[in-house]
Amino acid sequence: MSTTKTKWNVNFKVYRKKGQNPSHYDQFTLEVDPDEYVLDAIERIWAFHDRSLTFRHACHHSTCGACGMLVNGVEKLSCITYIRDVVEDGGTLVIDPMRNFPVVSDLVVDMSLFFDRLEMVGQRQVVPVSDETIGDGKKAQSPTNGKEYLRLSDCIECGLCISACPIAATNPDYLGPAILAGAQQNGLDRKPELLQIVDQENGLWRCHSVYECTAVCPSNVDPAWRIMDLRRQVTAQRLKRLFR
Amino acid sequence: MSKPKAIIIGAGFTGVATAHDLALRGFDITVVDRGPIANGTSGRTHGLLHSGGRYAVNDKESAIECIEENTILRKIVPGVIEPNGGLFVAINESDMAYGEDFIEGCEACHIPIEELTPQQALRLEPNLNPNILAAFLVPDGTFDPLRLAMAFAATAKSNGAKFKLYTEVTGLILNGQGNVTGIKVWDRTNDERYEIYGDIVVNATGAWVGEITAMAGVDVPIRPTPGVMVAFDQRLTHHAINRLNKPGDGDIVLPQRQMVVVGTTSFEVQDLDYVPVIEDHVKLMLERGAELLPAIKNTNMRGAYMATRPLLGSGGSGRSISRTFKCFDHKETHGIDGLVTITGGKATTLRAMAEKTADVVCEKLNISAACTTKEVPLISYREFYRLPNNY
Amino acid sequence: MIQSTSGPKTGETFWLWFLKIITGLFIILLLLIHFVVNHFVAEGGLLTYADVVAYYRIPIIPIMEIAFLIIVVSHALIGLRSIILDLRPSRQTLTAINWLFVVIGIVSVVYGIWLIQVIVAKGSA
Amino acid sequence: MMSEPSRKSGISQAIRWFDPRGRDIGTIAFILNRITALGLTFYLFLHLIVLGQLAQGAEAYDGFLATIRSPIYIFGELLVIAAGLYHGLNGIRVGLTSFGIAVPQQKKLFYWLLAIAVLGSLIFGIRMFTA
Repeated sequence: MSTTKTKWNVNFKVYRKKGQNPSHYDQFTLEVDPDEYVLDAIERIWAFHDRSLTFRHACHHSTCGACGMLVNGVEKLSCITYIRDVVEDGGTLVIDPMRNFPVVSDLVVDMSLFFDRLEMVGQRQVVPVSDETIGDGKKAQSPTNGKEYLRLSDCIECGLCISACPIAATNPDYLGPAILAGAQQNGLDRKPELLQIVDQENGLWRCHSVYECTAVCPSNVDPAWRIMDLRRQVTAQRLKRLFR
Repeated sequence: MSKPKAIIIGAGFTGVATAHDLALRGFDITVVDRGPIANGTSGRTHGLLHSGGRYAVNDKESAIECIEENTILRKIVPGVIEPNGGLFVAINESDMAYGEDFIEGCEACHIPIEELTPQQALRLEPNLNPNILAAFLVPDGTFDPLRLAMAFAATAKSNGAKFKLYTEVTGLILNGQGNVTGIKVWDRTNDERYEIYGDIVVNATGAWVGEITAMAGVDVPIRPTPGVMVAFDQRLTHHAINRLNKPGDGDIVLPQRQMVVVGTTSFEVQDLDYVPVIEDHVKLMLERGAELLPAIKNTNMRGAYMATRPLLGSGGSGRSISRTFKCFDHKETHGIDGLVTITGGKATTLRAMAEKTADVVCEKLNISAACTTKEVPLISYREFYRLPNNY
Repeated sequence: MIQSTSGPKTGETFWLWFLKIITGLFIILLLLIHFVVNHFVAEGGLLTYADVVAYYRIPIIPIMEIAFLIIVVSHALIGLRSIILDLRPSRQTLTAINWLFVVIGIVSVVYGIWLIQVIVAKGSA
Repeated sequence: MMSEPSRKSGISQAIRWFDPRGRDIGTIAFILNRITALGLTFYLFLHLIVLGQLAQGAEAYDGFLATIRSPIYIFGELLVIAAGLYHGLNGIRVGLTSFGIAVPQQKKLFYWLLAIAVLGSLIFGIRMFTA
């Protein structure tokens, strides 16, 4: 924190909920450096203003996916969201927990069903570099020079795509973007049994091509592209079977 | 006979690994943390699965721990590790001179290394500084910090451990003799306060151990030493790239998912609960990182963050203090029974720290149960959320 | 058209989804043809009852209109059902909706065919 | 162990389909698609009922045609045409991308199709009100 820089005053309006009590918002006015991240400010609210504030966080650099939340109504990974990008000096930042997940406390949501489903489609966390695609189906460009390297997959399981999905909003049974993307990444060729999971009433066909999942994804997974790719694969399979 | 009851304070690396170890040894475990899993130093670790090469010259004790644990972790928790190896590269004459000590040190610590010509190294990693003078291949790796902790926590949970997250310890419960018999906690999710009793309380709060021991009126020699790390937006390498020299600032660049992460610095702080990211350190990381991988200069910054190492001991500066760990039985150190403190160490040695702690606990409680964590594979970290009591 | 199968598969299956897309495509094609044909056959549009009757005397028109009707009604009902599915109806509600939509579909098409037959009869009288 | 999510969601949340605050262009496309879908379905059945006039003979139908020549009805008709244009053109995009075609270009495609729909509706409107 350099002292030469101008500081901003920002009002943080934070969603609060404890136990069975009704929810409300608490206001905190903080002096912030505009180049800080939203998560830094939230951590400071906890450290210096209200020790009862609960929020999920771990890595602070977008590899763990724990700190997904709504910043002014938009799904953000708060650890890489600069304050200067979402508010102005003197402005207000409204912080809410992710949508479409049950709230446990304040900004903490229950993601057990989400992880259940990720496990169901066997979303792979460590993948061969040659298997991982960066958005749009483009191959990762990093050099491999013939050797097979393994890497942690792009999907950090933050749940932002589920929070942004309007279909998940009204139908929690819908598997949702991250899950379908996980199935696509795992591959119908590798795991033919995934067909049954994705080609069901709450699977692939519930997507209405809104593309919000891809818009909010902080990790270039491009779930919407993966859903469309999965549709293409399943459609091709179905039609082939019809004419055989 | 009912199970011996252990309370573990802290759900960072040491806490979850100790929970796993003690659960396997038949303990009834309750883990409490004031936040979620790995919300402090552990989650913000650089993510380097050390081969030990970094400490092979100046801190052989740590180096040996690292290479042993590196091998074990690759075996028991492969689902959270990028096992692609690392390179130590020399850029100037000082680095070259260090190279001799490095070879000797690695040999002494049984760290397998392979010398590469600069051409070979550049073929492996084309984004390396083209002016490197020498390179050594070592068995480094990268892990996902949160998922590494979750895998231990999940396995502990599957063996019956209970996790009370977002639950802050507000005090220790002492009996008439001044021995610790339990803890007072505040559940921050519903604002309830209650007490938990146990046969032993393990203080595994890393850099924060002093806050817990202070509740018993005692002190441990701990020097919290934060460091800054910076993540960049492109995966420029598959190997961990280390500067072939004494550990210093910004001398490691790690691949992680679609990023590279440069670290670290070393400084000291007073207030542990909020340590600001120092801007000059961020600039330094960019400069030093670019000496190893020049392409970093043309890559967008993705995030800057810091973590507070729990370094042991007093005296000496942050870089010269050993990275090893220590388990304090407060019966021996201060005559207080029922409390054990584990701190120091590195992420890579989390399992060994847990083994040591569990040994101390078993010895104190007169329980003979062998450590099996070297062999037992961990279950998927996702099971932590799927098992009941799940956030 | 809309089918209600017993058992767990009362939701949106591949075939219904596929039919929605294919009928959508056909509607676009038929509307295009409709506009072109209308432009040449009945310049200025079908502005009087007599125009309509005359239009339906062209043999292909009643067939085309019936096909169009079936396709549009299918597309509309599958689409509407798909919106209802997003609202997570209970099994019983969904089964009821399935049957209701089958009935609406059949009634609409039968009614349309009857109407076209009346017009065609007027023309040939 | 799959825990059943609460049944509370559903209709009470449907308002979120139509809330574009903070959302990307995809939500606008979706909102318009869903509104036009509902509007066109309503029109379809209204249309079928109204055409029943045809069965009642020339006077009834021509009388009906006269009433719908007033500007308010023409405007209604224009709305139907605009809705149909939008729904059809956006449908092309949704259909194509659903078969894995042009997914990376879908945003650009949307803007083009929307432009065509707006332009088409304008041309229809001018012709209908000047005829």
